[in-house]
Amino acid sequence: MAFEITRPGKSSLIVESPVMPMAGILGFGDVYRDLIQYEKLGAFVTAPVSYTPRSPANGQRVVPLDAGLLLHTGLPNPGISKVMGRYRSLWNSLPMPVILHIVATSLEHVRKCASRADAENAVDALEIGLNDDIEPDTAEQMIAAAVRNTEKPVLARIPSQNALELARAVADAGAGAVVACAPPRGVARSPLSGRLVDGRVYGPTIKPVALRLVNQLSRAIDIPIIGAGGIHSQQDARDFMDAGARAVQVDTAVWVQPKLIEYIARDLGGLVVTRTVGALPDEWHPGMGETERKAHEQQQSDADDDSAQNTPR
Amino acid sequence: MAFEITRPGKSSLIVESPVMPMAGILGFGDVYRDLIQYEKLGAFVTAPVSYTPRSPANGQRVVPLDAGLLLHTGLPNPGISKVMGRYRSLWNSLPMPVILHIVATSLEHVRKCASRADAENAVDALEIGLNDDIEPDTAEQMIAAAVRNTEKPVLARIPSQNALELARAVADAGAGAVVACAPPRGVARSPLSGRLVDGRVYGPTIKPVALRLVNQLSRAIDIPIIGAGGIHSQQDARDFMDAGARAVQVDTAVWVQPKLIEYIARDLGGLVVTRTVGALPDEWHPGMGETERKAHEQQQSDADDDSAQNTPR
Amino acid sequence: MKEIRAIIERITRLNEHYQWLHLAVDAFHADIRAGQSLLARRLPERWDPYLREQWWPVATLNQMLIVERSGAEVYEPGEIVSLMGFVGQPFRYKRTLRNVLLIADNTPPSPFIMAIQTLLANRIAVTLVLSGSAANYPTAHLPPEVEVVVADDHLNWSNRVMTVGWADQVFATVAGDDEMGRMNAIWRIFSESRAEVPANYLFGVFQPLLPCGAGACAGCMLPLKQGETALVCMEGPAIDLSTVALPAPY
Amino acid sequence: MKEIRAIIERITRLNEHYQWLHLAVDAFHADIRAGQSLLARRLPERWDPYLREQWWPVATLNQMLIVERSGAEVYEPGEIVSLMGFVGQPFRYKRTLRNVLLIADNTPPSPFIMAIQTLLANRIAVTLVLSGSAANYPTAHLPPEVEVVVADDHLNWSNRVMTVGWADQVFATVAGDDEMGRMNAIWRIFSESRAEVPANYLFGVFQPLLPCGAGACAGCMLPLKQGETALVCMEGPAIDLSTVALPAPY
Ligand SMILES: Cc1cc2nc3c(=O)[nH]c(=O)nc-3n(C[C@H](O)[C@H](O)[C@H](O)COP(=O)(O)OP(=O)(O)OC[C@H]3O[C@@H](n4cnc5c(N)ncnc54)[C@H](O)[C@@H]3O)c2cc1C
Ligand SMILES: Cc1cc2nc3c(=O)[nH]c(=O)nc-3n(C[C@H](O)[C@H](O)[C@H](O)COP(=O)(O)OP(=O)(O)OC[C@H]3O[C@@H](n4cnc5c(N)ncnc54)[C@H](O)[C@@H]3O)c2cc1C
Ligand SMILES: Cc1cc2nc3c(=O)[nH]c(=O)nc-3n(C[C@H](O)[C@H](O)[C@H](O)COP(=O)(O)O)c2cc1C
Ligand SMILES: Cc1cc2nc3c(=O)[nH]c(=O)nc-3n(C[C@H](O)[C@H](O)[C@H](O)COP(=O)(O)O)c2cc1C
Ligand code: FES
Ligand code: FES
Repeated sequence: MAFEITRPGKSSLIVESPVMPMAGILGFGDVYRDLIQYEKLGAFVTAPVSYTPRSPANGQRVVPLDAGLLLHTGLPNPGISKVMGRYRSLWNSLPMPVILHIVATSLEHVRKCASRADAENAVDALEIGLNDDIEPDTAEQMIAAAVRNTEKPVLARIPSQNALELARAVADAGAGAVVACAPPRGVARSPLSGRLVDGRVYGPTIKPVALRLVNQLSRAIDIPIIGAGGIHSQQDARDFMDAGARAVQVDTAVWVQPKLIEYIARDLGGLVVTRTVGALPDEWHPGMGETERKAHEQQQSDADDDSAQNTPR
Repeated sequence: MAFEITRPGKSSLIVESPVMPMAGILGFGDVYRDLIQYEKLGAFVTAPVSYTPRSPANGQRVVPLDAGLLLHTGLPNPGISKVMGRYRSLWNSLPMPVILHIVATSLEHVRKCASRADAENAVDALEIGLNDDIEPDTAEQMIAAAVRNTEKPVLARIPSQNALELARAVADAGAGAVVACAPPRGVARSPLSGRLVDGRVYGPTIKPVALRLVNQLSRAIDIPIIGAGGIHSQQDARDFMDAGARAVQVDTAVWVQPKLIEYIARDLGGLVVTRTVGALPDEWHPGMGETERKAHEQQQSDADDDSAQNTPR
Repeated sequence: MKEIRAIIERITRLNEHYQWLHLAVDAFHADIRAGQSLLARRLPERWDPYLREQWWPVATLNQMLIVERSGAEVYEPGEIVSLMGFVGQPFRYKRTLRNVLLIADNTPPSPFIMAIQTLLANRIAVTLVLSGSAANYPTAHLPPEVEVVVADDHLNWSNRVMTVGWADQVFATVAGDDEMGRMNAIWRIFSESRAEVPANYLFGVFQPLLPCGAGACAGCMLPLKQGETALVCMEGPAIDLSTVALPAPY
Repeated sequence: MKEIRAIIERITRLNEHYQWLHLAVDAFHADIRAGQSLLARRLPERWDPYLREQWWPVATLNQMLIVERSGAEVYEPGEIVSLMGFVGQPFRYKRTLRNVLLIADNTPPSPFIMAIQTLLANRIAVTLVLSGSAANYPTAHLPPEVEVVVADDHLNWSNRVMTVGWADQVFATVAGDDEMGRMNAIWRIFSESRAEVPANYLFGVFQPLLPCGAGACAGCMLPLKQGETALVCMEGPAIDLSTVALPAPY
């Protein structure tokens, strides 16, 4: 199947399954390779990259919550040049589009990152991660700067705070799609250090709020929306599609249940619907023993070869 | 102990413990009377009241979430006149201040509710519940309208969306305190009907976001902040105080663990700190058998009588 | 309403679908009457699951309260649970009651089990209709005087017209997937076989999720006719169906 | 990294503080080596608790993997768990290793138990220091060749200077309340009794929370000297303390 997940045009982004990891969830594409059939994912979103290197945040960064976690990393990364050097060939080898996530630290940096990424064949689209307290004006400028400096589609990831205004601003600025929303920021007390720390909140309970915003946005703007935030089941993903999303990003559920993203991708990619009989036993027996799984994977990769030839990429 | 929880002035609100239920959690004061020692609560916040009667929402209203729930009621109530008629004498008999929660349906209604409440001895303060998508201008007008029509302190309960701007607006309008924040709105699929429904999201995972906002607001505005959202333990309540709140509201945790609000009230009210030895065994053995509890209550109400005489009310 | 901690002293399995938990409780809890329930939460505390569960008593015995639970749930003797209650009002029977009909439509008849004992002791004839999935309810432990009728998924059973005509009072509980729709179906059965369904005759025994159990949250609010409402946790679980605003019949 | 479902076949209690779970696993899992761990999640699925737990293998036996857990947790034979792994690198020993010192400071020595077997088989002398709460670790099941030393809360033990001087390589694991601070305290003990702490000599065995276990989340990132970083889940758990940016000594 083919899903167009950015606004139509010469550089729109078409995927086989409308399912991808949220930025950072699968690192730079070198994570869980033996655990998830990457080929089933519609697109790969990279870990966040900034123009200059960033070092990690100090202090406690992981706080377990009831049915969730708070995570604060400071978005450490070696900067766009080093990242491209290290991962260019890996991304070229991936069978699906690669979306480079760029941290919108400053207008200047966004512009430079966009030009840099524009020259890279390994990158198919950009996702600009906008800060939580960003003003709509600034957001518009950031996205406009990216759009002016690349031919590739530019996705804008917005926070849930002030989502409606921000979505309108980035749509006006020429974003190809809106990713809604970034996980919310919060403050929690670290059980280890006993101190209050802030970070992003993840878990199934953030989903209802994101789902509501996606539904609101889908009525308010006319570029595609990629739904994100707390997806923890196939049904959660379908709920986002029902609420008006064109595609979804799966976040920390992948760390708890890695296979889940593959099942969601197959489900929304139409594989489950078109082949209910026998073809995907691991859908119903997730995590069965290695031996069994290998056998089925063999069967399946045989079966998948056909469909792969009909796909747009 | 005495805590001034609204801006100083001739009509500021002083409470013995900075702990109260969120609007609706204990109904109109007739709920859990045998289960919670109401006297320990710093204030009582009523269920939401509108000027005209409101009937309940249609369709499924309760959706269990992982570590939480989504609830949609439509704020049914018989309107302010009937509510006063029914509950005036009950509220008069309560030993702590009563805060009447008014749903800000329209400017006209807020004005009328405020005048109405101003004439009621049973009401010590008003809390105006602002809608989720309200503009700062409208919020300012609503609060100004309430303030102009009553001598009593006016608290403004704001949503988490756009909290900073709204807090500034209501502070400018003369609010005595800001209640931050109302539980966020979300959409979830009802497991019974299979439909998507929207409502408010409750549970421990909403706390980090509310806590972060309270911390932000406490640096940005100079009227007291009453922290609310997902408090599920004494430590959660203390976290809000640490983050800059002057008092807290406890929400749905009360339905799961009714005694919790009493323990929090005793804790933040200073009782636990001043009487660690033996005086409050049920703090350490919550929910012990009735017989035992009764005996301790007796002991305690004897003990409490002294302190009650020294309190400002 | 009170909250206590109770210990699971003993577990009896009725069959693979149902089990009884014998709970050691305060003396007070032996006062619970048929129709009333408890809101339970297993300890140690976690916040998932969040809402308390509605537990139906089936009998009291000395200081023990017996509740009926699905056989699929795993309990262990010695486990501690927190119980809040009582929720709701006891069933109210007509003074002239002779024959009572209890209907469980695709849901276990747990709310009725405690009532049966009392009804029989008062020489009232009891018919229990188990429809659809309720048919997996084991009846060997019920007193032999109870007439058990098994109905199909659509509430058909042989002699339905007779049973319906014969009953002086009816209590019906239904699956939660579409509580109002199913109650409506029950209403139609009775309105089809009687000229008019009188007041205080046909009661729906409602089992919505109960966030607060005490009238605070409005989560269990039931629309009645003429714009009135009822809180199931306060006035229920049995509500006279002739007063309820049931969905329009299809 | 792989994910499998394993069954708890048997549970052995060491004492009231510790138990061993015998897990039936794929043949592959017998390859796990000391230093590596598994990220476990108990089934059926709930989202609370959320993060997987780090489980330390203590031995492999035929198709069985044995892990060590706190005795306070309740497990049942027949329970199914999901395991992800392997996480981290096997411990790397010096070629010239003769005497190894293992330190568990206020945390169980679980990461070391599997290593002990191999070390002894290679005729390496093993000293295990249990400090503070680690002293509740039962040692009866350890091979008699292991020299067990009990230290106080502040890592004092008799003959500390001698033990320290005698070791060719040291591995230390510490309680999570202040992992960096405690590692620093260990560092100080060794730097006080030696002119210089050489590279590849003193290793911290870090146990941060591991959200992803595979280098994606940066949650386990450790600051090294010169602004470098290490991911404990990828390069750890044992990291040469001479490369770590420990907090300044007080
Ligand atoms: C709501 C809140 C209240 C706090 N109150 C106190 C306090 O009363 N006393 C105290 O010593 N420390 C306080 N802190 C700081 C906290 O306890 C940790 O010390 C801090 O988060 C870790 O700092 P770091 O430099 O190690 O990490 P970093 O990664 O550098 O900082 C983590 C994040 O916390 C933010 N931060 C740091 N201090 C605060 C603060 N006071 N309020 C809000 N954000 C902050 C930083 O900007 C950064 O975004 C508070 C933190 C928060 C979030
Ligand atoms: C995100 C979302 C998507 C939906 N998609 C569909 C759909 O595709 N087809 C369909 O038949 N029904 C849809 N609905 C409606 C939903 O399934 C229920 O039918 C509805 O919420 C219950 O309506 P009610 O009149 O019984 O209750 P009410 O209490 O009157 O309504 C409940 C709340 O849901 C809101 N609502 C009603 N319909 C929608 C809607 N379409 N989108 C957002 N909010 C709504 C109402 O404004 C109200 O706030 C959707 C609801 C939501 C929240
Ligand atoms: C645009 C932008 C987005 C960010 N998003 C995240 C994020 O998703 N996760 C995170 O841990 N830190 C994120 N950060 C970094 C933190 O907010 C913070 O700036 C960083 O951790 C350093 O903290 P401090 O400078 O306040 O100490 C982001 C920063 C910027 C500028
Ligand atoms: C100011 C204001 C605040 C509201 N807050 C709540 C609330 O906290 N909980 C709730 O269930 N409904 C709340 N409502 C009501 C719903 O948002 C909604 O208006 C009501 O359920 C009727 O839904 P409908 O008119 O969209 O069908 C509020 C309404 C207003 C005007
Ligand atoms: S359950 Fe809350 S009002 Fe009935
Ligand atoms: S645990 Fe996620 S990077 Fe190490």
